[in-house]
Amino acid sequence: MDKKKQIIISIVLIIALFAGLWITERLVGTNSMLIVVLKKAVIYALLVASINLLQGFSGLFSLGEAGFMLLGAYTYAIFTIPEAVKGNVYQYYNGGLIHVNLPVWLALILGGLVAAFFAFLIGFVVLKLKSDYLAIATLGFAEILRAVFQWDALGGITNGSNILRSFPGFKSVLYPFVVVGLCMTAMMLLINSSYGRAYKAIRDDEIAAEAMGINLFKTKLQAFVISSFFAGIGGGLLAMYQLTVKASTFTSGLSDELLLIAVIGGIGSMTGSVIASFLYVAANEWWLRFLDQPAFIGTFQVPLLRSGFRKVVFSVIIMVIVLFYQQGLMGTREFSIVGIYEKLTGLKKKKKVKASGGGTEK
Amino acid sequence: MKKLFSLILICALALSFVSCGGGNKDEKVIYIGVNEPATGESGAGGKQETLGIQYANVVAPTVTINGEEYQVKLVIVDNETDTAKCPSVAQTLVSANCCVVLGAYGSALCIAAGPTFEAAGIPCIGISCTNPQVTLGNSYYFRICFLDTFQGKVLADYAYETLGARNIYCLAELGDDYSVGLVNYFCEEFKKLGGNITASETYPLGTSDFSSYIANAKKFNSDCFFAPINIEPAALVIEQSNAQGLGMPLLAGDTWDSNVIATAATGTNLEIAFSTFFYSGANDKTKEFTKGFQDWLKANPDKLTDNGGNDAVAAVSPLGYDSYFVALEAIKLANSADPKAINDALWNVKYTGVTGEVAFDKNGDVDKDAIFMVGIDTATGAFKFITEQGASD
Amino acid sequence: MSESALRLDNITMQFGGVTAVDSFSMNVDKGEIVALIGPNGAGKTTAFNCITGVYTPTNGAVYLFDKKIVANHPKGKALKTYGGTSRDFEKDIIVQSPDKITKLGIARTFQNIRLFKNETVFDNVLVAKHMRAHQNVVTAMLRLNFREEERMRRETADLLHMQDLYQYKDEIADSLPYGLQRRLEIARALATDPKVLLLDEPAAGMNPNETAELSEFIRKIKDEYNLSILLIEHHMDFVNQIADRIYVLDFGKKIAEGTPDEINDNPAVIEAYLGVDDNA
Amino acid sequence: MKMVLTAFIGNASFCSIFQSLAAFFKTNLPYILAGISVGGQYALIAIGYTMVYGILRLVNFAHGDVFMTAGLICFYLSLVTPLYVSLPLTAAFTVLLGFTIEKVAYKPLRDAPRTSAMISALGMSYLIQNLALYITGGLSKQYPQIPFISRSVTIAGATTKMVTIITPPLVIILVAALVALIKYTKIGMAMRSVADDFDTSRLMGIKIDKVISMTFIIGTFLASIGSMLYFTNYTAIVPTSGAMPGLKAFVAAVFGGIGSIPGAVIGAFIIGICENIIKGLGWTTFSDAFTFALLIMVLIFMPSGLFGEKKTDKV
Repeated sequence: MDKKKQIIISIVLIIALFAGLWITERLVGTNSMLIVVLKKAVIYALLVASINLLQGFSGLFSLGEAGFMLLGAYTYAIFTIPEAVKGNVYQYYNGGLIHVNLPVWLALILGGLVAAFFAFLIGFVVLKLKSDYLAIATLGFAEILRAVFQWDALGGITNGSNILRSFPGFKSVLYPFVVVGLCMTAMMLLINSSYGRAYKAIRDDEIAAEAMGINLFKTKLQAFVISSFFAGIGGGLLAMYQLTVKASTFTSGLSDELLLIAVIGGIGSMTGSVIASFLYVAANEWWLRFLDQPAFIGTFQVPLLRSGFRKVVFSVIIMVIVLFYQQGLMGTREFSIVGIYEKLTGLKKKKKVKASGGGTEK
Repeated sequence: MKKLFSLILICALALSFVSCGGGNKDEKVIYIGVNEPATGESGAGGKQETLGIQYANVVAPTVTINGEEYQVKLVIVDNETDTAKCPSVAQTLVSANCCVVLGAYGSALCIAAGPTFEAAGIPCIGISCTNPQVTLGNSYYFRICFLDTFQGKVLADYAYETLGARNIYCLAELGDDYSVGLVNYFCEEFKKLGGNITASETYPLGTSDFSSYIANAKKFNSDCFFAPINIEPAALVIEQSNAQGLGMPLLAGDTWDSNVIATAATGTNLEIAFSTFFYSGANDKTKEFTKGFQDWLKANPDKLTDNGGNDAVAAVSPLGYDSYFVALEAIKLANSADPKAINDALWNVKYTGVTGEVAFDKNGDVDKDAIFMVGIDTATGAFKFITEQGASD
Repeated sequence: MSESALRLDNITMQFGGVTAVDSFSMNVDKGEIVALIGPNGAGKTTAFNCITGVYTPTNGAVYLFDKKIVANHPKGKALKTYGGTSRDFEKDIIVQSPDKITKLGIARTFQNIRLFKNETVFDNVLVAKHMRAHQNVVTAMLRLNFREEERMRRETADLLHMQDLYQYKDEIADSLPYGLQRRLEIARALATDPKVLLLDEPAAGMNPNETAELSEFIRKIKDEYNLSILLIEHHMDFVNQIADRIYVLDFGKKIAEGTPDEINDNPAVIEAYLGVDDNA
Repeated sequence: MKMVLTAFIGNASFCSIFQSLAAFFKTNLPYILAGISVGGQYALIAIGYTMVYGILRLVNFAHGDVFMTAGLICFYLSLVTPLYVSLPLTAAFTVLLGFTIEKVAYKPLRDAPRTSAMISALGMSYLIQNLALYITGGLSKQYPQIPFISRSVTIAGATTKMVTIITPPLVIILVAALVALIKYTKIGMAMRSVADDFDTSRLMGIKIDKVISMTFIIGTFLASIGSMLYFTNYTAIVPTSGAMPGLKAFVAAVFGGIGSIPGAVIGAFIIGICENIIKGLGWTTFSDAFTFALLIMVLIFMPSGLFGEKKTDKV
């Protein structure tokens, strides 16, 4: 299949996807569970992908995602709350200090930039640390950010520990799909570029990467900043979805959850992240809800089903994946149109998988 | 192994679809959503509030619209006392076709869920959320309890006049609209009366070590400790105040009306007082409710467990009970199951419940002027009625 | 007089109380192949690591075409515990990370092959082109760098053709036989456009036939790419075949230098090195 | 003249420093007491972190949750058995839990990349918390009153529970016993050698699995003792009760130098005291953030902590 054909097919599929979404939304209604799940899942997909960009493609183990989401969400909220309701929202802080209103798209991008800027500062400090120490240090920074955002002295900007609300959200499911689609495209283009190869080189072998002239610190910082930029945008979108923002909800538990979704999808596979996000959100918010409700088959009460059981089932599934299917759903493979096309038409040449080369000694 | 696992997963998913698809379509059913915490910091209170609603549903399981009798079904979703979960809980209720939603227990939970309901055009009736922000600027949120502005004033009066306190230490949960708000209104009123706030501190969610806060209250020579916080941390504050010899009365708001608090306070040497919506011995109507509710609890062991293992009636239960009937009134008045019509009807609802008169003003609030001050007999763990205060003082 | 490509001046590397390399000086002339030999633990790889910036030497300097690229001298606590023989302290301090050294034109291979195991042969070499590409993240993301990308791919393909590796370009590096992995690692080093190539035991684990092929190969690339080569090796046969000159290290100290013939006759070397190693 | 003057000033300032120090102690005694007490409890958790990290290079995120579970086990046991039975049984069940977690969640991943084991630890922590949520129904459980140590006492005007006073000596005794165990017994020797060089020890015929199991057993045993002290002070147990103490104990372990047992203990006491003094100063919002700020400072400026050994990676 040549390149032109690929591009045409991709464009057709994308248009079909959006048309499908538009029709579905008209058919089932904006408030149906399907649309709600799609909205949340697509935002999670972006967040999980941004974690995967770090963890899967650059080998940086960060647990600070929630901190950058917080920055994005707050930036978005602060700059889009209409002047008229600021007095209400900032009830304890005389209507707040910031009286600039930005268009939604600009506020989202600004959220990403603020997150990226903080990532730059934080990365300067922590990126010299190795795997698990890096994870703990980023987790620590996220917690510090959370405390700072709840600080009374910054109340004029952040509304202290109180909730931010009354900012614009999105009505249609198409909005998050377009934004996330653009971000994911950018990320995919990046990881398939020369920079993506440099990230992977660092992930595979830092010393060899350095010997190839790749500056470890600079490249790691770059990956960290870019990932945080998308985390910031994801945070902003999440704010739009939730319609409220509160610092105390951006806990390390949120980062862990997103990381575990990335593991389910396969560390090192962007499409895996997307698929896992959709499955996770749908199961969590919709399909597995019934596990939390006592149920009867005739007069027989199904055992175990009560509040909290869904989460137990979930954590067991996650542990099974972590222990027995470390590759997750996709491993490091990507789901691609070309791949499917070739599989269907049988064009794909058989690739040699790890030939047990004679005389291999290490 | 791999196959087995996938098989189990597929079965689980299939089962879920089957369970979702159940239900008889011929039955006339109307859904009322319940957005309450069943777990987390306010889990105990949320469960008691839900019990009130469930009891009301037992008392009045149907409603008549256009001469047809509709079964009322409750859709109860646990919001885990987590404001981050509220929007998705709200979405769940919205997509379950609820025509009106009851709850939630805490103001923060209502504020977090409010915009979603507003966007979907579904009316909500707040039950024990006392922060003014819940209904302000949201034409779909109503509430049937008094406001913190009022509660704060009553508490300030009580502290100043009855307790004779002049220096008060305040403790609130960081980011909790209820406690932060109530402390704020309380402080305003208390300062107006000429009192002094020695310190107003906040603790982060999930704190279990309150010893420093208690030490701070003592260090600043306070003569009253005001802590209108959630039940779980409140129990810890009581326990640690007792261990550290607090030496001043503990004052709180409506959240403390819970048997968890009563249990924690039993056997301590503390003086505890709080304001609340309901006192079971106030009049015949309340006595009748109390008896009916307690009988129902005793008849259903799992409900009794939800109530904390005994049949003490928390104020939020009768409030929940009232909210259900207010919702039914609105449905009858609207004569429709359409959320929009119910929302329009709610403005005109007049209803007298066990916790007082309900009639909504332009914000969707009620003008309740009765508030009960209740204390705890630390020897027996029983609530004792102190006084009924109104806004008139 | 021929031009010096790489010169080590009094390099001392100390880890705590252990002096791994002691006041080692050497020189590789332009176009020369020089071997560094010595028993296990003599400090050969440490010397490599000092040149390539993995370690900062405790004392001494490294010159690339007479330009000082690494320099250090002990100070403070390091001065007090300094255990090097020569107390000729270098004046400057120049510390550069390995990637900078690579950029300056020193490429290396590793004793235990360090390929990007799960990437294809082509990508392994392509990564090395990243360093010198004219692009930035934004242009790369928007594919505005397509000319650079094209150039990198073309150069990589050319290189693979020249090294007879092109047929394997889509194989996963880890699946190649050992000998090819060695060649690939050298090819990858060549892709960084080096002036000086450092090879750490390139013939390790090879049979005599392969060794002969390898020495052919190394001579070939030296001429084609106009390189100067420093290599560490145990195989004396191989070293005798390929090296113009040999340096011998023992316990971090240089005990001999000279042509292969001179070294083979040197009693000190025979005692220190050949006596203990059965490869000879 | 000048010397006299400086001596005088020095003396005066010394006096005033001493006085203000005394005053500081007097006003802050309740905080310091609380800090010492909670620090001792962190110390007992931190030992589990530091030993596991020393041997497996794994941040055992589930350790804090094991600590919480110990509290829940004690609660449920005390409903059916008297305390003198339920306390030892709690320790036994907690040890069993720790042992099982190692076998189930970490052993299969021994040869996998380090991040896999860490993700497994995160998953395990998630599982334990959710199980606890499910079993408790999401409501807090009131820890049983242990006689004697839950009694209130007054020292120098500050009232506190007996457990506050008992914690430090108990911690010191336990740590001394542990250090003796590691120094003088065969299994202790094996532990040290495994911590020093995992692969070589394996080659030398040390039964790695036994050593690792022992590490988990000791770690969880101490955590269960810690939980008895901790929950006597802070009596409500919720599923997330273990998360913060766990993280703080980990920070203490890093601060003291990971792998060093005395380091972890001293680190834990310092963190406990600092945290409470910060609250006493009115910076309550930042009391948790302080711990993390300390962690980051230590990681950057003192990566080997107070007592840790420096390690260099070999190329």
